[in-house]
Amino acid sequence: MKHLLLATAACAIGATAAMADVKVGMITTLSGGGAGLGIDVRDGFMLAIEQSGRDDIEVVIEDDQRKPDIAVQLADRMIQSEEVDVLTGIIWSNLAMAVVPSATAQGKFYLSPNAGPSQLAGRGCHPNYFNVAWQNDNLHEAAGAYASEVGYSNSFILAPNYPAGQDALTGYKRLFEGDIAQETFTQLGQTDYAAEIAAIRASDADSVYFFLPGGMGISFLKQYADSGVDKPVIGPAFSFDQGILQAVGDAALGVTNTSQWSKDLDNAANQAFVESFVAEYDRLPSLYASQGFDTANLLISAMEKADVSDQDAFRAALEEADFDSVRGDFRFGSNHHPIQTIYAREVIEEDGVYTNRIIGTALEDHADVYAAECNM
Amino acid sequence: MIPERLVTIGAVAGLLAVALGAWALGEIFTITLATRAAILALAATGLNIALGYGGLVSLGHAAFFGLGGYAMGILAFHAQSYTPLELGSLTIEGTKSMPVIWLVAVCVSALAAWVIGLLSLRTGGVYFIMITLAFGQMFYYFAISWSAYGGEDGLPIYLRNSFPGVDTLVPVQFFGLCFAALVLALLLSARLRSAPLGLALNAARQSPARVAAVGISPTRVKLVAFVISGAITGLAGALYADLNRFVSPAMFSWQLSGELIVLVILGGVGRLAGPVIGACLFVTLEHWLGGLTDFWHVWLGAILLGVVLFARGGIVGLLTGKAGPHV
Amino acid sequence: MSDAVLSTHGLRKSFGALLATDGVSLDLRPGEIHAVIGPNGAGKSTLIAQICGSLAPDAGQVRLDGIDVTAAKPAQRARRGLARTFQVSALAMEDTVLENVTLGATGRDGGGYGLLRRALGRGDRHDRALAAIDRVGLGGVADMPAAALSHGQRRLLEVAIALSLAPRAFVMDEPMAGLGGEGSAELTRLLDALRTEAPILLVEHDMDAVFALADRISVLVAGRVIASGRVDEVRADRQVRRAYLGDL
Amino acid sequence: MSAILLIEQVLNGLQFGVMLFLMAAGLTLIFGVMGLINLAHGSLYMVGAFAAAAAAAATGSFALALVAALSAAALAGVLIEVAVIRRLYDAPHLDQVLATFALILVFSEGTRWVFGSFPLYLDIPDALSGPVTLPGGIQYPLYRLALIGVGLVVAAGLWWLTQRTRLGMQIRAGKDDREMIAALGVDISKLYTLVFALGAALAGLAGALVGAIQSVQVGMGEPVLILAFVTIVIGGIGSIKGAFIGALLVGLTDTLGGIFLPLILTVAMAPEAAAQTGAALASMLIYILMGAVLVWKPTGLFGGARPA
Repeated sequence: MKHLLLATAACAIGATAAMADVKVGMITTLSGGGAGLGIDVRDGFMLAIEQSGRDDIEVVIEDDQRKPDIAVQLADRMIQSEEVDVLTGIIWSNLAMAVVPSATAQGKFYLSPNAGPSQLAGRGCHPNYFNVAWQNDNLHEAAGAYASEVGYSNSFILAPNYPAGQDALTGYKRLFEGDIAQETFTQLGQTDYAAEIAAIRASDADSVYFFLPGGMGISFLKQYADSGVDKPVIGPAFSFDQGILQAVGDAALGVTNTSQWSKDLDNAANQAFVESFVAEYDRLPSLYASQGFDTANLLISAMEKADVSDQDAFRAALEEADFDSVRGDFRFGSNHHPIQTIYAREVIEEDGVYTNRIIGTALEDHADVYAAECNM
Repeated sequence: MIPERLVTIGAVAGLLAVALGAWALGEIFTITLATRAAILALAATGLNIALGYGGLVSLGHAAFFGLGGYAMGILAFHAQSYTPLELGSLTIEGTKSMPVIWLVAVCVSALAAWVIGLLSLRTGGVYFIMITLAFGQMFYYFAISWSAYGGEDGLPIYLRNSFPGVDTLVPVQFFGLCFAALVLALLLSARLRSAPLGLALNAARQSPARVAAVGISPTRVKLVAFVISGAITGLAGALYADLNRFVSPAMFSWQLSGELIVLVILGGVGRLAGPVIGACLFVTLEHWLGGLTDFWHVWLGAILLGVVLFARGGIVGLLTGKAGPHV
Repeated sequence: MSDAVLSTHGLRKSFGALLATDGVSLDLRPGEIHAVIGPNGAGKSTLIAQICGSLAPDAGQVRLDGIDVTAAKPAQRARRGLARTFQVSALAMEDTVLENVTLGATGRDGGGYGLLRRALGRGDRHDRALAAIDRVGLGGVADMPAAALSHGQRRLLEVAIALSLAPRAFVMDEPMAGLGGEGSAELTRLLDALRTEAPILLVEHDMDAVFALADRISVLVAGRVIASGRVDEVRADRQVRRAYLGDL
Repeated sequence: MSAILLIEQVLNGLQFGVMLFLMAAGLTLIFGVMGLINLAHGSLYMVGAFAAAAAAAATGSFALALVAALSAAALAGVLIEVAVIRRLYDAPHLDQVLATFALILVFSEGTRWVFGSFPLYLDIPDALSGPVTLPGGIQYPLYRLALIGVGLVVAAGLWWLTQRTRLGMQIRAGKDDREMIAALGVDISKLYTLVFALGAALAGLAGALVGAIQSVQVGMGEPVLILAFVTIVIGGIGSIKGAFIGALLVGLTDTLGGIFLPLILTVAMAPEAAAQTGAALASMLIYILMGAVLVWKPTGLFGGARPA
């Protein structure tokens, strides 16, 4: 077991542990496809814990292999056998849906560093569930809003045919004021987009919106750039993140994407975070790393105010979100999802490395639409 | 060397002892692991009928596992959302009752096994392997894009389904149910092996022409076995979904089909105890190796290669000192 | 001809340009052994495959007990009482002699798909299987796997399985193949006695056995029956001597 | 839908098909000659792509990347043939399935061990980037045209190799009669290693060529492997010609089905529902095609007799 025990031996004997130790179970994707995201969340999270200097947090990290059944099994083990207080780490919505409802029903806190499925924001919300990243629709809504703002009036939109893809297109359409030239669902895991690109070329759209996470986005962007079609492209940050950009290369240059965080965000917490992350891991932090970092800091801020064994007090402390988020202002809405500003970024090349810079604000203090359905 | 009967009884009793021991010690998670092993053993027991007795190398058994899982998921989903399932003019109420869900899971997977078997048994050998694999993938892709039941996200069931007289939320009681299902399946498997159907199936694996020459259609025998096999694996799928309180397209994935074969081979192909021992070993390996290294699949692959190249009888073969049926 | 147990009428089968059987008509009457002989490549195997149902003829008919079974599958023909042996032993090698023969007894009465009873052990099928095993003289090795038998014993096991079907007719494809003198003699005695159970269509290369056993002989050359009749008639036939026996 | 778009989509289907052929040809050759079912063929595809990406990153040359892909995949092929595969030629299919399944585990996790979990970068060479205008005003990426060309050249080369050369004669003889070929004094085990390496190199080439327009990542081989299986089941296992026809059928069905099904469904449904349902059905289309072929011809379009 890959226990990362931060509690030192001296502390374990612990003469003066005023408050009980907090045991955190992190279930995230560390192997197989998509492992890069989990590794970033983990590294961001652990960096914050390390910087806090606290020795009363124990983190148990396990790899879910991006398989829902493994994730459920790990959650069972952490709850039944390790007796953790807080769970976190899951990257993918489908894994979150498999783990979160039963974990919160068993009285554990769950802090989501990435996935934000709509069910958990709306009718399926839970007092012990906090999302520190975004509700899944947020970045898509921002993209729709930004597309309208810069004057696009007719979009070709595409996403894989699975719930997150369907939510993505719904999210984009929600705040986009123009027309939709065509709405296309691709296969999940599809690697060749020649057919879709041909349809884009033939359409009268003035812009393209796509949500194709992971390798799908890499394939799409490379093929799109090579096709000679020159309609401007917008996407959510996922396809333009630090980890993935190097694989896309030139094809991504100049593409607009929406994100609640960027490494050039001008606040002290962020500058310190970027600097220390590079120093610690010798690579630029990604969106996911920033989310992991914020998640850990949220947890630490709550620990400073309340004991985890007093659930109500601890929950109230979490709700306050009294920490310096690397994305600037951050607070929770009534459904424990972020209310935050979402920016538009552009892909640039900087010292031979592909990265993003902020070019505008897409949505100010944006909350998700599901909060109204949530009765806690 | 140990007689096979003793190995079988030992394996089943061992699994029970682990679960009961863990219960006595309050090690709830070990019970969960034992339950997982029992369910995987059940699925592999189903596969063993096709693979071990009939020599049908099915690389698509995840299709039945997934169908069983979705039978549970869909019925429970409609029950927990109080919306009936509309199939054309037919209206079906959802249910949270395990016996009903199991019946549906068994029937649906048997039906699918019949259709897939009918098509893939038109040919044999390597065609059979690829065709079962391809049909498994077809279900996988369909499940991913079928958004009504969660698609790729899968379908969570918030409360475990109910069984009369049992509190299924108590881990050891749910283990009891799964263990009982496993024992019943093993009894059925043993009965099948010694029944005329088993005799004919076993002979059809070795010499289809011989079986036809004595008035038994080898294709029909294999089809019947494939259907029974699929039905048992489907039941396991329904239980697995209940264990995780969650179904997803991952249950249809071809890696899972491959893992089911691995379970059977590790334990001993065509042996009654093979799937049980294989499943226990697999769960243990996954738990321990997975704890030692992120790259445990490399070592699993190495172990598997070793078994295939040097220990064809699997664990049961080593224990009994007898080579099993040649598949 | 109406009393023939098994008959073929104008069986024709071609593979591309090669005409493997060309209008073969034969019959098998109660109580007789009817031998089919011919040089290699004469179409004997193709003929047997068509009679037993593993190959569909291009034209012609196969009748069993007067009923047209041309469209029936091998298993259906076996259930109607057509018992065959194979040129190369087709046995369940991992299974015991008793299991192999019990399978025959089980298949004949359509019980091969049963789940409720035990395959082995007491009962009518068991008795029939044991009787067939004793009849061919394999009683001492009934519990040995077929793989452990000698070649000669496997040939006998083939016959025992056919016998366990309580057949209306036997079709035997070179049962003497690979047997030494003693083995041939033993099998010849056995087949001689079997003709009272059911008539035998015997395809055989061993001429000693053929002349010792056959009531009638048909000679197949290049897919055609060039002569058919009593042993002495065929022996005397000039066409046969020239085409076939001449090169013996 | 305009004629131009239709032609473009047909070209896309064709390009997908010929790349699939590179995979399927190796699989079917290996099965045809050695009777081996190789699940790890997708891993060789991945090895080719990774080798190409690594070589391109080191040298900046796409040509060298292709050389690296071919040699790395062929080398990996020889390695596993000598270490594992040759023990399996006379083994039952089950053993072959398991051992090559084990190889997938080793290759996938091993690659992740060496290259990490992030996708690698591999780009189209400058000389082939960008679109060209075809007669009729069709804009089409030059690189994809090149892929079609490479695929057709490889297909012709394979035909020439198997039908017109001494090696091909040995391959065809080895397919029918191992003893005969051994009696002729040909070292059968060398021949097998050579054929396996050839199949592996073809897979590696496909991986590198496709990797330039897709993402180079662990697990990229398995979806292609399954499509290649569908291809050779349709074409008839062991037949190169069948693999070619099958690959084109699968490529065209998959591409055109994904385009037309949602359009056809809009007649009966709302656009969004049609898009979703159409995509769901399109993902099943090639399997339905496979089922239909099997009902009609159980051993595939160009398959031989019923396999044992």
